[in-house]
Amino acid sequence: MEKLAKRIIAIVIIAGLGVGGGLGAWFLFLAPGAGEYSWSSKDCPGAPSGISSDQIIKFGITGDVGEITGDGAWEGCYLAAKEINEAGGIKINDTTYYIGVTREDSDEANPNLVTSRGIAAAERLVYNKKVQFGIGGFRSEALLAYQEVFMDNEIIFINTGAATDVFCENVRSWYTRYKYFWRSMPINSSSLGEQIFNYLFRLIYVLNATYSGEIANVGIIYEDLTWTEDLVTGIEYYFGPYGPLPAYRNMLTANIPYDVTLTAADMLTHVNTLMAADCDIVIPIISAQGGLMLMQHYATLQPNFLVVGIDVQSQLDTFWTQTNGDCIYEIQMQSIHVTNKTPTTIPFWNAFRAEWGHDPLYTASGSYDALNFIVWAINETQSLQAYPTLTQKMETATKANILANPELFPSSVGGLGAYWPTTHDLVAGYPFGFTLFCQWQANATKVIMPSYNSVYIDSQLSNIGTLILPPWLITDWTT
Amino acid sequence: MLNLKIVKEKMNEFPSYLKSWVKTFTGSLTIFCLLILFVMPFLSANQSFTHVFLRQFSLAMIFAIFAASWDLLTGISGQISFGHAIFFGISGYICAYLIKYQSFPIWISIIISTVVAVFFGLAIGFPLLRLKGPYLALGTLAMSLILLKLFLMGSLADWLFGSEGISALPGLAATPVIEYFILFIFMILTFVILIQISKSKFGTILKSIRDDEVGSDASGINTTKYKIYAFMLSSFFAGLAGGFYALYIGAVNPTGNFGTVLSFFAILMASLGGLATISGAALGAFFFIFLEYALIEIGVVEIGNLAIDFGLYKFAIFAVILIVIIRFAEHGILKPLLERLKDLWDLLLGR
Amino acid sequence: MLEIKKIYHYYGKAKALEEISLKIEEKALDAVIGPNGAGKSTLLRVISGLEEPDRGKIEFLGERIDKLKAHKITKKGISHCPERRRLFFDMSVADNLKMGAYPVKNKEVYKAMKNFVYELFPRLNERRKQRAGTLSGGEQQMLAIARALMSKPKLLLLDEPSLGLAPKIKKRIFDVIEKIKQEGTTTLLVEQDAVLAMDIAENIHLLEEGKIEMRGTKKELEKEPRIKQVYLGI
Amino acid sequence: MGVILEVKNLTKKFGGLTAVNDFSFEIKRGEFIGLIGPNGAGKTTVFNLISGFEKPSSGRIRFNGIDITGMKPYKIVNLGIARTFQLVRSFKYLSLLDNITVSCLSKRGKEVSKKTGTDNYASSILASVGLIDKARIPPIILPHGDLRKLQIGKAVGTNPELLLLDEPFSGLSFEEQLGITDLIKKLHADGVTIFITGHVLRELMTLVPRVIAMHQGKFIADGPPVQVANNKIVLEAYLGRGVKIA
Repeated sequence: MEKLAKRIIAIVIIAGLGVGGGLGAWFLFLAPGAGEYSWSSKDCPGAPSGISSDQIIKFGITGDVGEITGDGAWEGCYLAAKEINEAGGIKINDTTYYIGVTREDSDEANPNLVTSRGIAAAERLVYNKKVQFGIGGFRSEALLAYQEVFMDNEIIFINTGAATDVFCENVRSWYTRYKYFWRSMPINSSSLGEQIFNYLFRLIYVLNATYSGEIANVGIIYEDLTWTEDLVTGIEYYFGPYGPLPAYRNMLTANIPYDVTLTAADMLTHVNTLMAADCDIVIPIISAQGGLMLMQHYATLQPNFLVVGIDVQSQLDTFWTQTNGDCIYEIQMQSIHVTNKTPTTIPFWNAFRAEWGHDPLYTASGSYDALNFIVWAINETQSLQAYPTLTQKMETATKANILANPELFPSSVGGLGAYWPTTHDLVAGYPFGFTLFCQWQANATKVIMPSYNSVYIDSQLSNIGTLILPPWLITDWTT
Repeated sequence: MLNLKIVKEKMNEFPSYLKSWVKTFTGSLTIFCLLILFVMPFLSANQSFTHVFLRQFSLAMIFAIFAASWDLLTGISGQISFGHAIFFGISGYICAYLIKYQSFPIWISIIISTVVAVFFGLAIGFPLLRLKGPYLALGTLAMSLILLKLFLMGSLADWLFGSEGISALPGLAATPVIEYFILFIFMILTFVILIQISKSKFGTILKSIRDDEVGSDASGINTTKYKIYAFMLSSFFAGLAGGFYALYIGAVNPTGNFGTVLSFFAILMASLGGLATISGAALGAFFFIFLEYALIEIGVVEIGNLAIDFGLYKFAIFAVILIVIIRFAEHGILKPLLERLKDLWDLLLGR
Repeated sequence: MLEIKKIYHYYGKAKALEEISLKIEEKALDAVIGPNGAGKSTLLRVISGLEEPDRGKIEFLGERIDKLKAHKITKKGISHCPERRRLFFDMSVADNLKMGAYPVKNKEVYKAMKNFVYELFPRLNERRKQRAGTLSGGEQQMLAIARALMSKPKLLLLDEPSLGLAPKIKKRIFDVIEKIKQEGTTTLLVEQDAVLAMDIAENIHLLEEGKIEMRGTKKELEKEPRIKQVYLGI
Repeated sequence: MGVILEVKNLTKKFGGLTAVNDFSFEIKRGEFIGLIGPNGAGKTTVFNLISGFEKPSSGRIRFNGIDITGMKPYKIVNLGIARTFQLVRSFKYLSLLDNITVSCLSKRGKEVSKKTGTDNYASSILASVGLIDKARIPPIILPHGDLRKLQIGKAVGTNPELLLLDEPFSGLSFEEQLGITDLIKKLHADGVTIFITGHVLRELMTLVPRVIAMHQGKFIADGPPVQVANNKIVLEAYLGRGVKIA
């Protein structure tokens, strides 16, 4: 009897396992339409409820969930979509459409990159969520792999985070395949270098004029990683013995690469080296914690140099509290700040702060511009067809056309949004894509520095402050 | 090393051996699972299915091959490798280079890159053979880190395609379904070969080296020779997986193909399934890939006012699940799973 | 003082101790001799609680201790100086002695014992700061004995103190053991070197394959041909 | 009966310690010979040197006329010297049959297994050491005595001419010792030269017709057991200096 009961239980369990597993698999994977995402008004911020899936223009955002660059891309797109939807969406051939945004985690900011996760994210967006446009990307290696999914499916993808030249070179060399690829942020690394050097030359010139030639030595301190290489080579060239400008030759007296895992004690040694080399200006090229340590030692030791360069963490408004105000007097570059780069920059800045409670990162402004750029092209052409209609329309956003008729083009927040038609890359240089130089000043305020008209025309920008030198530096330079 | 006559004998008795194997519980279960895997692509013409889920199956199969190759070296032969990404990555790079810059056909590239991986197995196995246990593990780890750095930075990086690697490779096949079947066939081949090796006299010798190297030496076995064979065989299959992975992704880059995390994937998958079982590696790989995928897929779950983002904490949750499994099944899930199923089956048959 | 009653101990199937009975009087120096593998070390391990006997009783000062854990037995006053001198090789001589005095809580006692030990082994006093691992074989043996003495034991168990030492040094160690005995510490010595052991011990127990084959004083045993047979098999 | 093993002036130093000191002896083919000495005399070191697990500091070892000094262990096994270890070693996750199979796959083992088939050869050895009914189980659950038998089986699998047995009786019960004794006697009867160490002498001294004694690495005596046991130096080595025992 007992045996029979056990047998019945076994039959039930096995049948349950089989049927349950089969049905589960059926519903999850195999049923018609299974695994497909159903779009609704909850994906369209600011849109009225109850809109149908057909009324949604679907944007997919790739990036790392829970990490600043990926979140930035999402926040920018979300804000852009919300603004458009709240304004009533867009009309294409008398039908109203709303903007839908969705994101997938590509885990690309992970130092231990697992490329297949980026691919899976892109595939989910394209096949599962059936997006019509893609925005995002941050890590070059990851994006190089998963951009192919978008290209395969002829979906316009706008990169808002990876600076490598390869992407846009692809467009030039294999247009038939890569014509759907665009970059709205950041400006490419060679243009970036150009802007930094221009600024440094002018700054040194101006300081030397004021303090009778006190600036004689510069030093660089940088993370020993691939992305810093070109910039360092440039600095070594311009301030080295064979520089093209005689006035700046032989100025480089300290050249400090460091491993990103350095400790505060290591940084102290480096700062002492910089002081011993008698540097007057120190150029950091830093993306990680190093900047924080540098500024902490700077505030304590009060060395006789000024810090001017790239410090990614210092772009965030949280840097002041992180360093407890030690970052004061640091000058670093960032893409966007509260200024009239374009007429929409300040409204965007305020709207973003109102929506998310913090300052936008460069990926946020880039993706905001990217979404608006696509929506502009859709609106202009009254079409959703990527090629040739939309692509051709987007390719008219050239430097010359925008300067001639700025009112015909979308107003982007990071600079006048012009693109090279052959590479689909962002045009760099005032007033298109340019970098701002900002200084941390008393009471956690961050002020835009005059570039002495070398990178941007100072008189054209609002919120330009004055350079404030640390008191100990003024004493040193005037005596 | 290989006795041809014995191989021939085995070949002759193969059909009957196969017949009796199919009748065993493990045999029929294996055939059942393979059948499911075989019919899967035909069950749905849904685009989302083929491009998203089937591709995950393909990924799992690549990692199954990779994890099984690790299991041969570490589980069967006892040579602990923490740097298996060496073979995986080098093969991927060679494959990508041949296809992209030498216009070699895909299959020739895969064969050449696998052979190169075997040479790397030889080149790395040889100097590291004097190291044992944790020191060998550290040695292989160091080797993989050196290779990663070599490809990533310094003046060599320009020559070795730098941090961006090689991209825009053609896929393994025109459609995900064909890709799936190619990988399916190669996975079965790999597992048949590796399981046969582990059951052969050769496998017995490898296991004896794992259990007691001195004792194996005292039994008259040239342990050095066999350890090198193990390294070469393992790197062959790791290289095969590496080549497939490069084509699956469509790009290679230092972190994505040499990263230590890949070595740990192999270790985790193989140990999750069950060390020294070979087939455990497949179970582990499928389990691993789909658990990770499910956590990402579930995304945000809202319970009342509380929103738990599984996507955000996926790796923490993932780690906890793995720890719990390893805590309760320290020899992997394969054996306990088979035993439970067998118990159930026996009950059903009234035994 | 210590009474062992019919102790049995097995390793798997193999018998290590069989019906061992022993009685040690206060302030006595007893020796257990026998060839290697006879079970001498096992006997000491069973007394000091490192292994639990399978059968039998051990009484120390009238108290049963055969079920107690090793650290509790140490507290009762039995100190075991193990075979092959298990020292803390990376610690200094002085620190090794401190470790030996671990069960002693009284500072005065500790100081007194330290002085006593250094007096006993002036050599160790000289090398106080040296690492134990750098000492010579004889010195290490001295340190091992000294360490065992630090806890001011009532009963000292010495396991093969002469193992691997040159004859001259052996002699020196045994002189010290005699001195310890004269100071009033009860000692149970396990030793393979029958001649040396018989020279200093009052009662000698001959062990063969886990059994006590014979016992007596030096005079009684000296003429026995059995000893040779036990040692050499013939 | 020719000389099978010739050891000349063998010396092994570990740092400052001389474990084997200018040690010489010969073994004839087919002999049954013991190596005795008190604990720490250097018996195991002598075995390690002969079987190649340690390299001598100086001196020569010849086997069948071939100089095997400093050769790798597996090569020495392939020439015909097999050994067992004082602490039992086994492949703990392999079945007993596979434990033996590994030896049968060595060069000399294969010469036999080629004719009979590896599995047959391995099972015949397993049967001869009396473990055939446990062929499929792994050694971890085996009692100590069976492990000693397995060890001997593993050594026999390599088809040796000379068998070195290091303390084959230690840790065994009386009955188990008897079993091993029988096994060794049988092997000797089959023509294997046997060289055996032990510090528990009761079994050993009655088993072998000839013993070599060593103390602190040095050779001290050679001859029939009774003669060696009455040697004054041997007695002193075991019982201590100045022994007066009759």
